[in-house]
Amino acid sequence: MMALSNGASDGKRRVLSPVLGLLPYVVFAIGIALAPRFVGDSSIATLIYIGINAILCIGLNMLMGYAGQVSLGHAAFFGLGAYSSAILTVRPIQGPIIPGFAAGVGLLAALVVLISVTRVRGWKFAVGALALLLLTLFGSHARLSGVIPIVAALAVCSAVMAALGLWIRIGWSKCMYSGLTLVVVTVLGAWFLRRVLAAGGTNPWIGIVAGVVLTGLIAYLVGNQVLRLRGHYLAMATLGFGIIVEIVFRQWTDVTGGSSDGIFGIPSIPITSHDSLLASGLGWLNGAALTPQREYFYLVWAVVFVALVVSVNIVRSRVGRAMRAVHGSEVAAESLGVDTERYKIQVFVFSAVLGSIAGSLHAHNAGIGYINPSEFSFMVSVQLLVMVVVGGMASVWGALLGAFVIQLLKNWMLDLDKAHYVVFGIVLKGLDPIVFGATLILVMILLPQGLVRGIADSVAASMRAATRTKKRETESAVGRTD
Amino acid sequence: MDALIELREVSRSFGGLTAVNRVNLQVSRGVTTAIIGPNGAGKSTLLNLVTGVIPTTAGDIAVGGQSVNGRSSSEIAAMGLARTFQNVQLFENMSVLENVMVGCHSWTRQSIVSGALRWVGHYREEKLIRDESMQQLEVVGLQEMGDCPSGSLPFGKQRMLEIARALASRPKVMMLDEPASGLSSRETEELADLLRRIVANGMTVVLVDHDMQFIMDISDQVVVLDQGRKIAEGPPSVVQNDQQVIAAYLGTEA
Amino acid sequence: MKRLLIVMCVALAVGCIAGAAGAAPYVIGAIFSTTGDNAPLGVPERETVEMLVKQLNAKGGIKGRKVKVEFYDDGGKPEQAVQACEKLRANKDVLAIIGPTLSGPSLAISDICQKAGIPLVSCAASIKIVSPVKSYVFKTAQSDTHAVSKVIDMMKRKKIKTVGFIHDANAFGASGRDEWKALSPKSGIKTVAVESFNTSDTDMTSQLTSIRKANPDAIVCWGTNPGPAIVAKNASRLGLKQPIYMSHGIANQEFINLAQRAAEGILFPAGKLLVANEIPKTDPQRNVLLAYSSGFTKAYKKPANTFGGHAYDAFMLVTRAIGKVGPDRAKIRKEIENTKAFVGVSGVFNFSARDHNGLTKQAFAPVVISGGKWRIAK
Amino acid sequence: MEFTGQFAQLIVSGITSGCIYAIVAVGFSIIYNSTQVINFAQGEFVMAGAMIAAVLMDKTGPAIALPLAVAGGCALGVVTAMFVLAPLRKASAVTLIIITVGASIMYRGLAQLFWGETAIAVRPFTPVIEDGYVEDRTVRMFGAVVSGQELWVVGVTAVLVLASYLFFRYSLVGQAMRASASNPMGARMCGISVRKMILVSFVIAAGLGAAAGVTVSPVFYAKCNMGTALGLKGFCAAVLGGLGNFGGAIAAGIILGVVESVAGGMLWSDYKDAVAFVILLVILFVRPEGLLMRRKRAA
Repeated sequence: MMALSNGASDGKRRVLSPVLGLLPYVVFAIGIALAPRFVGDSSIATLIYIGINAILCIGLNMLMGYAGQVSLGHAAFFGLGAYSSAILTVRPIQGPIIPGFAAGVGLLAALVVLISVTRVRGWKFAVGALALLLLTLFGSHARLSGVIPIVAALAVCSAVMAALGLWIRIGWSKCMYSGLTLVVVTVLGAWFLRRVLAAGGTNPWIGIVAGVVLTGLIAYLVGNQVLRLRGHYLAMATLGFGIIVEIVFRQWTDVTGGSSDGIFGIPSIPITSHDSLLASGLGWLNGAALTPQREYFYLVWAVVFVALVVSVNIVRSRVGRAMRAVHGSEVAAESLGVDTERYKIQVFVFSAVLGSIAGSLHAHNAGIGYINPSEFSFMVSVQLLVMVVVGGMASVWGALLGAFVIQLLKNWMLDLDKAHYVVFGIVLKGLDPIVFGATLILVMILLPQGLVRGIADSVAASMRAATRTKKRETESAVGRTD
Repeated sequence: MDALIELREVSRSFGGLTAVNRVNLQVSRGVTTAIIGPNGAGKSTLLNLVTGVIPTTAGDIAVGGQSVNGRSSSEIAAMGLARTFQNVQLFENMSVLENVMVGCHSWTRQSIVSGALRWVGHYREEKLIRDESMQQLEVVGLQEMGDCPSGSLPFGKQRMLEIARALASRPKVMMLDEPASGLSSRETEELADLLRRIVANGMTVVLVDHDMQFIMDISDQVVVLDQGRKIAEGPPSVVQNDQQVIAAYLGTEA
Repeated sequence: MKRLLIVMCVALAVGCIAGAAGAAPYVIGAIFSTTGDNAPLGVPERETVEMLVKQLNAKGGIKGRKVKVEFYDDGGKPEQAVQACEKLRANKDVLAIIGPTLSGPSLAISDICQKAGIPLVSCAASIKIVSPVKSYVFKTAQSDTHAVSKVIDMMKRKKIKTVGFIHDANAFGASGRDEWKALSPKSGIKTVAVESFNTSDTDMTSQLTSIRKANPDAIVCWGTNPGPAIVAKNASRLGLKQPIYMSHGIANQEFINLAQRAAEGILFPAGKLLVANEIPKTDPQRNVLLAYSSGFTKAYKKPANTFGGHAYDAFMLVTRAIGKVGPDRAKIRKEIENTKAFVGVSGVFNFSARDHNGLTKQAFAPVVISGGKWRIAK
Repeated sequence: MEFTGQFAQLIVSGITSGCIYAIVAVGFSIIYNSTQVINFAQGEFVMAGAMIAAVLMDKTGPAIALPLAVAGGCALGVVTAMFVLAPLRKASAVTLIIITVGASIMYRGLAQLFWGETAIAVRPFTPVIEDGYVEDRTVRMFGAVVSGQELWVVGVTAVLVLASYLFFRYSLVGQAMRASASNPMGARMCGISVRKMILVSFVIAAGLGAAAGVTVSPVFYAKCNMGTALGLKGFCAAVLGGLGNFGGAIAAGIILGVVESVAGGMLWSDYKDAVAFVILLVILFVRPEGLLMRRKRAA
């Protein structure tokens, strides 16, 4: 009888747990669907910002909370996504820059192939990278238009890299692939950019995809070098990377519009044509006419929902456990066959891709459509840090809560500035840095795992204590049979 | 008998100090081998050399017939070599069951994409991992504590969990780094009993320890190290009476 | 106990302060950068509007109805400006919005105000705010085109042929560089070197050395404090003899305090406010400038500056329009668009459907610093 | 002013900023040595010193303003030490980094709240007051013009570096600190309170930073946000010289200052700021233990 009830309770628990497991998502989906009905226009804009920050935080949370890798330059990926989308939709790269830019992206892709296929490192990697760089410089001068020059370039590049592979013994065929990628991506890139220039800008979806690809390439390359570092070195490297990217946004005016005008007039992303079924459906949900901003709200929060589900799935999967093991103890994970470096890079690229998507959504924000280098500065990376830390370092839902709390805090401080209180002769204004700095310190000292984990742990512990005492009572009451 | 672990003229020096000095060693399938020696004899260094945590200065190490040098410790582990640590290295941010599930990593295939999108193979493999892990927990008697955070276990249980986790990676050979240290006599007995059961299931175990009593009645083969050199090798009874070992290790017992 | 403390304090922080219920007065929104790196521009703008509201309400407001201004700070950040603008848009009583101080935030909210039909009178310099023209978006600050063309006029008088250009990397400096690249070739002035410095840079010797290598007839430095003061000090230390022209970004006392002797002889176009007492009686702006600068100095015990002047003009334009056409956003927009010969602090405004800035380079006076004071340059 | 004069001028301004990077780098190394923590707020100590000196200079004159500024910096050091020591039991590297980042932006916000955003001019130590202008003495040295304050910067840097070297080498407290840095457990055994040593290391690093801030602010200005840039550049120097290595930190600081100044002058000035960070990334990828340190034993 004991086994039966035990089995039954397990059975009940097993049937119940998927339903219990899905409950939070259903509630969350309903919340998203009905929110615009009860909320005024100004709060819709705030909710869109919260959504965009939530996507960023979910990505950063996976990197910092689960895999334990600190990044102080995450705003760079946010910026890369935003600028890719903005440039490709509104401000296509001018003619003279296209060959160089395409060759640059080609080089990035070739390097990624070189690393991922041959897993080369140290001076051998430096030699390979140098060879690819020389090929790119040589290639970008030769006008790569027309079939013959392209085929010639393919032959030359793959031959050179194959020879290099043989010489430094890292597998000639693998090296050849990187040579091929260099030429193929350069040619494709140049063709794509010229088409975009001719069309005066593509539709936003292609912009988002291009942003994800570019950010992914850069994240892989940076991650491959950076993630071999530990603790504070890694924080410093990501900080340096973030600052360099912001300086490039600010100074490369021909492409990014620089810091004076940034890029303005970016169109929003329409998800429905006005007479379609979806539009009327959302209109009904919304209770009022479906303004572009509310339509954009549904798009952003749909992406948040997908990001959340994907992240929780990853955390509760084999790779997720491997990442958390890396955070727990890297040497123990290695001893169990977990290739820690590979998973650190995967989670780094995953968080960068989420950052890029958030950047694209920020660029296409309905009714605003404007980006400026100051929105991707070090202070933004710190704000993301605060959101992840407040929400909870190892909890996906915590990242969502962190985005909510910090955005509401910023709005509240906006009102505080409006009120213009004077305390001891000092006008209370510009409190953001103080409040965020104090929050970081307080949370790290009092509640290192953050709000959600702190609450979740205490609830879980009390529940477990309750079930254990209940089980002990049934056992003592029935008397152990085995 | 094919040798699972083979060391040929292996040595390792840190600056001036030679921690391991031209050691030759063979661990054959099914033979429970113990590596003993006074503190600082180079036992742990030897263990770190075999598991690839630190590179060798000279000599060659082979696991399951394949050479090891230049490979990362995760590649070596995937060759079927599991280990535990002197000071327990649990994943404290994860539950007891999850710790063991990480152990199943090397023989499972699901990628980040199949995990994210819950591809068809995902659920099948998750169930496989969960069952294997529960089974290993039952072997060490921790199946009740599956959901508790691993950090909350008492020290003895943590050692057991580490062994269960190592077993979950289906190794050909297991190397235990001072498993008995810090255990009460009852827990040491429980550990010895567990090891006997594991060896009975066909697992080759290598023990690195200095608890003589625990070693002697478990191992088939004993290797004695002193100042990085191998000074004796053979069954426990022979080694126990070897004068050189007594002089170097047991000191003035009389 | 510790966890409870934390959760409570965060909840407290999240509790919003109930917005003051809109009473009968006319409500005008105002967004300025009163914090962050550009506070020296935004703070005088906010103080100016606070002064003007007191003065207006003391005289009984507009036709008996008082005026209330809702001030928001955007900290120089576009996202914060959008949040503030959304709060203002949600309040139906808001008739128009003054500010923001900087080009970035202004560009960020121009679309919102245009779609929501709220007249926006920005105090920022970038020409992109009003070209392409948006019907509801105006600006009172002189455009960089006006400032640059004034500098070019000042240079023509001194027969300067080659120039070394150095600019702050921020929005203000970059906009000046773009206009300079567009306008200087037309008037035969060759730019032999273009250098830039970061806003927080503390040493521009390297940039000035490469300018000296190009050996230009004159040096132009475009930026807001404190960068240009450092450029002046480094230039004088390097012994650069060429005349130095700067932008209207240095038109405040802080520049002279920082540059000290190096400020001597620096020429720059500035709103006539700085040289109010020297401009001839015939100039219509004279008494407006004198009234504003004396009022500001009396109220805040520090000299007025041209940035405050932009906010003065914006406030005046909006309140005059409300006075004429009453509290209707569309009518106010049309009234501002048709404003002709409005004598403001930043210049004499002549708006039209195509020109939502209404200023020409005459809005600037050629100013030179001599003896630590601003003088009209001959 | 032919080519050599220009080059000399670049070197002079490079050395001046280099000295400040060096002192900040030494501050990083002192705290890193004793706590394995990268103190992000190191740059804010420099800002605190500069701002207190600037604010008090007119009211009380240099004789009181300068020591008070250094004392203020040390007080800030103590407060930061409190934050870092608080969670020490369960402190992982991640937690400590986040705490110092939080401290850095909080100090910057407080400085902005109390002392405003405007850049404040600071009187040089040896000013020349002519017809109402407070000017700094200048002297020509191998073709370049060097201001008096810049000489003060180099002088004060040398004194501070020498003092800290002697302190750590010979004074009892200094040796106790080095002991607790290399082996905290061993130090505790000899009765050294490691907590107190960490506190002292923060006070010294903060004092050095504040002194640097006081000395350099007359060369340009004191502003509430000057700390961040200086802190980051100082850190690049600390890594270039090998974290924890004093000699490396000083040499690397000056090298970085000169390279940045020359690269800015000769090559392209738009990316002058990026030079320091590019060097940082290259160093971290190639030799994380820094250029000037012998390769640390791998174990």
